[in-house]
Amino acid sequence: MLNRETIANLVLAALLLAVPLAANAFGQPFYVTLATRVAILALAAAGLNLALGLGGLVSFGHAAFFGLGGYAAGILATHAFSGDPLLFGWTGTNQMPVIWLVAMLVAGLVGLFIGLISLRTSGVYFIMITLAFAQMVYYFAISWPAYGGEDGLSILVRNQFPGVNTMKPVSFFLICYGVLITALAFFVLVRASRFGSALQAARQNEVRVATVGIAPYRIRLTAFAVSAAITGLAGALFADLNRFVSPSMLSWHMSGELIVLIILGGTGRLFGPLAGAALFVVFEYVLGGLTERWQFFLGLILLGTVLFARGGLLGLLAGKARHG
Amino acid sequence: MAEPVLELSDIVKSFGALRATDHVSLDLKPGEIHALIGPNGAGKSTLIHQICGTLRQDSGTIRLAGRDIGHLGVAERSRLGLGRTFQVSSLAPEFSALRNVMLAVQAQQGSSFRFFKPVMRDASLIDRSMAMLERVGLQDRARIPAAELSHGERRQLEIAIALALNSKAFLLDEPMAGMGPEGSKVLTGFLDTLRQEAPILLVEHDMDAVFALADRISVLVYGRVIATGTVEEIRRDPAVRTAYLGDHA
Amino acid sequence: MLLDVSKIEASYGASQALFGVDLAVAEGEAVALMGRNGMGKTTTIRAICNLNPPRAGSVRLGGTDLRGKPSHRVAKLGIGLVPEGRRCFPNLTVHENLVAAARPGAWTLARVNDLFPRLAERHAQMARSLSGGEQQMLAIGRALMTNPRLLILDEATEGLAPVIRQDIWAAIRKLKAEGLSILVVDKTLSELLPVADRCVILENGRSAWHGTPAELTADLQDRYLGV
Amino acid sequence: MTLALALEQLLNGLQLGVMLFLMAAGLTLIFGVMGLINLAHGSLYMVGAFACAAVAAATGSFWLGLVASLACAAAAGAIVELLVIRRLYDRDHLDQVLATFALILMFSEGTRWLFGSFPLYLDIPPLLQGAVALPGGAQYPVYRLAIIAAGALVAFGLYLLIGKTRLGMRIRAGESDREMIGALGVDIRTLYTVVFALGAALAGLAGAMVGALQSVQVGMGEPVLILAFVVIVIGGIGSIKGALLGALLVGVVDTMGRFLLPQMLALFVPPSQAGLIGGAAASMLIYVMMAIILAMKPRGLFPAAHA
Amino acid sequence: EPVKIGMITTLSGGGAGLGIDTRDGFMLAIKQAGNSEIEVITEDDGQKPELAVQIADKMIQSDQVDILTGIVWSNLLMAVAPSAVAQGKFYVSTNAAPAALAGENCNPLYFNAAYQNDNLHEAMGEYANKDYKKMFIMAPNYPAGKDSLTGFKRFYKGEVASEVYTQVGQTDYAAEIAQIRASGADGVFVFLPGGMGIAFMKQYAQSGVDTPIMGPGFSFSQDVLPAIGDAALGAKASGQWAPDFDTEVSKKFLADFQAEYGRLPSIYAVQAYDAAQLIISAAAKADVKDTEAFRAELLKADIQSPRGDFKFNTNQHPIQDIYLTEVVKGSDGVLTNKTVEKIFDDHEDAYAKDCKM
Ligand SMILES: Nc1ncnc2c1ncn2[C@@H]1O[C@H](COP(=O)(O)OP(=O)(O)OP(=O)(O)O)[C@@H](O)[C@H]1O
Ligand SMILES: Nc1ncnc2c1ncn2[C@@H]1O[C@H](COP(=O)(O)OP(=O)(O)OP(=O)(O)O)[C@@H](O)[C@H]1O
Ligand SMILES: [Mg+2]
Ligand SMILES: [Mg+2]
Repeated sequence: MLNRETIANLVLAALLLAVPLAANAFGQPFYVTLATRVAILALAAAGLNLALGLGGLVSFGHAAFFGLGGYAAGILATHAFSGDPLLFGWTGTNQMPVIWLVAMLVAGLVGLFIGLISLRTSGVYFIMITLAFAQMVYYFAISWPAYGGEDGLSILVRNQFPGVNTMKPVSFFLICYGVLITALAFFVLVRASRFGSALQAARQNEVRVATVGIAPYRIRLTAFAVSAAITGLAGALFADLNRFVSPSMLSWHMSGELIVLIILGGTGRLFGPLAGAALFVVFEYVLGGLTERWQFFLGLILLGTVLFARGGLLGLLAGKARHG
Repeated sequence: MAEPVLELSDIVKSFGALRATDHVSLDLKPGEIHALIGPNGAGKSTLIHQICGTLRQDSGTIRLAGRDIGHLGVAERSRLGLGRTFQVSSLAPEFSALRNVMLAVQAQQGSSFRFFKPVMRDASLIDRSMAMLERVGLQDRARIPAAELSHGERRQLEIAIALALNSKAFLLDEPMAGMGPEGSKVLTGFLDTLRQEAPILLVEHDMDAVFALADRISVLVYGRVIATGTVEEIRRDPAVRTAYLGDHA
Repeated sequence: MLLDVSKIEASYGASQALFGVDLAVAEGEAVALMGRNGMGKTTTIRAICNLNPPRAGSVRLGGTDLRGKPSHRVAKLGIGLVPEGRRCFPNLTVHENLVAAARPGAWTLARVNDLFPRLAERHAQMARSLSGGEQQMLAIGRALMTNPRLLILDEATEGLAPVIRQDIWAAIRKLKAEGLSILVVDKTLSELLPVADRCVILENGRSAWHGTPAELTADLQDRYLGV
Repeated sequence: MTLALALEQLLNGLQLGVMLFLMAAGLTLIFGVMGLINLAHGSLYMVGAFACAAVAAATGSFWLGLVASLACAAAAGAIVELLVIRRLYDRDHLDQVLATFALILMFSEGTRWLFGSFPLYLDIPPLLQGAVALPGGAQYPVYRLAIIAAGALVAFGLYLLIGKTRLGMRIRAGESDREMIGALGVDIRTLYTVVFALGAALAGLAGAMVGALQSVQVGMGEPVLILAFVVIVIGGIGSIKGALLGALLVGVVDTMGRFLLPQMLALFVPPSQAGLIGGAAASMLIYVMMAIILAMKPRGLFPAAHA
Repeated sequence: EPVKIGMITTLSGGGAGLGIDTRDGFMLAIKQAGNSEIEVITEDDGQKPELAVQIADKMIQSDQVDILTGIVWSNLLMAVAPSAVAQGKFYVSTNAAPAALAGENCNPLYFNAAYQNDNLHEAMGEYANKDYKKMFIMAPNYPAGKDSLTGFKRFYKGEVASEVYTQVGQTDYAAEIAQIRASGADGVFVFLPGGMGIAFMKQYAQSGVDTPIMGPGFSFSQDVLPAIGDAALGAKASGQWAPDFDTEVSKKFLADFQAEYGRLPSIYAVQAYDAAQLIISAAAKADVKDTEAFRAELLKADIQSPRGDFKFNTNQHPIQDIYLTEVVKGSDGVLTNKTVEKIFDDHEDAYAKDCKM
């Protein structure tokens, strides 16, 4: 049985696939790039959505994971390019799968560490302590000269994926799309699972969860680390999209933008991040081309969305969320 | 005499200058309902909190089935078999009644670190949870979110959750509160049978229920147990009458 | 009639909870609102106070139509509410809870403290750490501090010790004697009925019966309340 | 390094702290007490600075500018509350985040629309120009002393308002249960509009006062926003005392860190390296401090009235 | 063949002033050329590297531009330029000039019409040698800041009293000012662009410390001077151009810019103006699609710059004169930079020797 939300989701997924393929066929590669951007931002936000949407953990520091993923990709690729050894004589790599693994590992581990401390707090304090950690990483990246500091780090040639020419925008898009869909599938499974149940219940009522015998801290910590890893993966892809990494990926604006994407699309919804990312990127692109004052109108549209479309775009399309 | 399931000795808890529980010792024997009564603010809920671990006692020991649990966290204690209800209902509001119970069943069955099997297709979870809802008479309301249940229904749901935990001992903080006369009657009957499963420490201001159910009663006043005894002994105790019962005896 | 409720309907989102409730409270009268769990007592009260504005029907207080008036106006017109579940302001002290609600009139801090000495003892404590019963007293005291013409008590004795309950019922009797009108929901019939002048029973969101306590026979009690 | 210099830096730190408090004061009210996450706080700060600069330029009087900054920021706050915020109290905090994020974009771009892209000129009034000699010989700018006075005054005023008045109690009551305070006969909607406008006015005041020491330009509110949140959270949300002490702590730690870290490192590495690494470490310092404080006291240093 | 130019610059947010001057200076030259064969598309990067990359992608893939230009900030340039030249497009920089693109990694398609980032700092180091024995030097803690102090020290032979790196975006400088007072330095060199510089100068003026201040030209450029106000009076700076240049070309440029936009141009406007002139002059003689030929024409730098002599070094960065300027109040009460003396004649940057093209 298909409910309205499922239909909206399928349409969104199909659109994200169809539009760039059509654009490519009509010789408009830029729209492919734009769609790739949507897919990657959606992936980053989907990572955050696991913590924020399901677990109610409003992390204002996910840019740290996004940026770490990006830097993992950038640093590995730079070393692969120059041949300078990185660690234990390893000279990095330009193979995407390895890079992804490293990016997820790095982001996940850092997420584990940050979560370990941050999850002692809750509510607004959690928002701020995650921000604090992200700011530390940010300032470190700005002033650490080895990999470009504030100027960032260029990846001269896009990294490779076995059997695919990643320099072709469509190929790279398809890779990103595949990763996004995999992540969303993972999200569906987790949400419906025992783990997801406990995580969502902990958001609604922490004491209740503890009194049935589930320690919320461990559940949340796991969710936070997994969420960080997914956002880190998105960061690695983003680095490859732009062929460039810089501390601005780590800035609090980025963290804020990820949150905005989720709310815009519909908090806790499977396709919320995708809907939000698509909307945001399209607004930014269309308005940016129309007027120099585009930020004003972007603000106006976002404001309209919060005030009049409760539950974000998907709330508008598919009505109130249901929890079995 | 059977070993007590739950045994408190010399529990002390202060909030600043206030002694909320003052050297409280009591126990809970298999098969019994032990009622804890006392004026408002006497420290009953504070004691329950200490047993469950949401508050840590300043001194004294708490044993469950012979094991010292005084230093464990809330979740661990409940896994060891403490089932409780709250004085003010505490549920996952967005979840349906069923999923609220399923959470307890899942915790009871073991690890929550299972990432892939959907709970709503997990018969072992659903069947047992439905059975619990049936026992408290909420089966028709299984799909309603907890936030939309009426006050009384929420109390029933809390009990269903405590049941699902397969507890060794129940701690019920004012389960009758908010129940209509009919509900109270049903619940009284229900608790009467529940004691076969595990003994109950019952905090309650509804004296009709207490007198009908309790095997033993302890009276807590200003954090201190001033009397313990059978229903008749307590009813007759003049100190209890002035401190708590008034003409209700 | 001080309060005159006629044919109100109300819903939560899409699900309707009230399908036509009639109810009246005269000046100086105590009316008991009864019914099983989930029959709509609280919803009726919320509709009267415009916390859950009724979709249809009318609510009048002393001749003034309350429909469309924001809840603070309703309160100022003279309704004091002791809500279900107490709802004290957890982040305020006992004293502040009382003062925040105060409006000039016969009820002052001193009188409330006389009524509930326990509150006076705990006046500087945060409401969130009060015991359940203490919170209930605070909720009643707070409503009195607004000096209402009509006091609405939704399960106001829930969780109180028998002695305190007796005190509260005594206080309610006294308030009534002073001319305050009272609408009260309570589960303990043995205590409620002696105080009430009239009873209204709800069933499935409709007023199903009304009359005096004397008319409320054991049969009727069994039928509507399950006693 | 002499003792006099260390003392002067300590004073600088305290002064920065008071300045931070002044910037955070409005946020303490709106976020700490009303419980509303207002990302647009920095924008109101900017509005105050621009209003002051524009009016001071037109009339030649800083003081008229100051009045204008209060008035404009309060008006902007009231309008924003009436049109937007009012609809969001009973929503998720997240909706407030999105809405006020949108407001930042609109305020920034709107201000640029009105005033152009270049920083405006705003100078200290003649009365407060120059420096006075401190005991011990150091010189200290008069205007910074004025900021300390203003900050202390605002802190004291807020403390009284929130902690001691019935208005303050009602505001706090509204934060925990809007419906209930309404049902008790308090017109919480109007009250909140007023409080929001007051918070905005304080932001505007800070913008004007601090703007005279800094650059009045679009985007000036954003670093302030983050710092103000840091200050409030370290101190403990909802507590004026906490916000003030949090601000002082941040001020002192930041100043002393910028000053001492490079010097300490210079004992181990060459001076230019020490400057670099020390500078980097100093910029992370307040965040490190915040993380440590929250890890140890998860509700800040002075949790406002919690069990 | 028409030439399509994509201009990516900062038109919104805090740094918009620089981008607007860049755009206006550039468009002034385009307008004066009256060449219908040259088409310029302008977009706002909001000072965000990611957005700049997205726009560059769009301009290259969708609009098929031949030349990119306009970026103000080094970090945005590093995000865009290397990948643009890798895709065979020209990049002509109007301002940002990081060392990373001037030395080993120079590129035949990358031109810089402004300077090399270190130049103005080097000039101040050279100037400080004359009168100052002990300098206090300060810059924000990011690559441009480090390059700045490195550039200064490359030429300064005296003693460095203290080398301080401040936080990027810092707004309060009381602690640094106290250090200046305590350091016993007889001169202060600061590189604090934009709002940071405004804040520092205002606070410095109130502090009662009177050690002379100097810095690179953009610290006291026309975009920030009005906001600093009298606090800037007497400050020394280095620049390739100042509004009081007594040459025909400069005077005409100044008059034209003021007539067109009603304000004084900043150095960014001049640099962009020259970048546009370079492109126009090359387009007149070569087809932009013929990369080799177009590059050769660009390299000739056959333009009349308001700055005076202008030629390209082997790394395609300018060789130019650098002057000392001082902030003064003009007769109309407006603050402006007055040229004092020439510091460097035909100055070359330090990286050109590493560039192998
Ligand atoms: N965190 C706290 N700080 C200060 N006092 C507290 C705190 N928690 C509880 N108290 C006080 O301790 C006493 C015991 O409270 P408790 O909730 O245990 O009472 P109770 O016996 O459950 O009462 P009731 O029957 O009314 O629920 C009360 O006076 C209460 O105000
Ligand atoms: N917030 C809500 N959302 C949706 N439905 C609700 C909500 N609150 C109550 N209901 C429903 O409205 C009906 C009437 O509820 P109400 O709370 O008025 O009953 P009541 O008579 O006060 O019951 P009780 O004695 O248990 O307090 C019930 O069926 C209940 O499930
Ligand atoms: Mg209790
Ligand atoms: Mg009810």
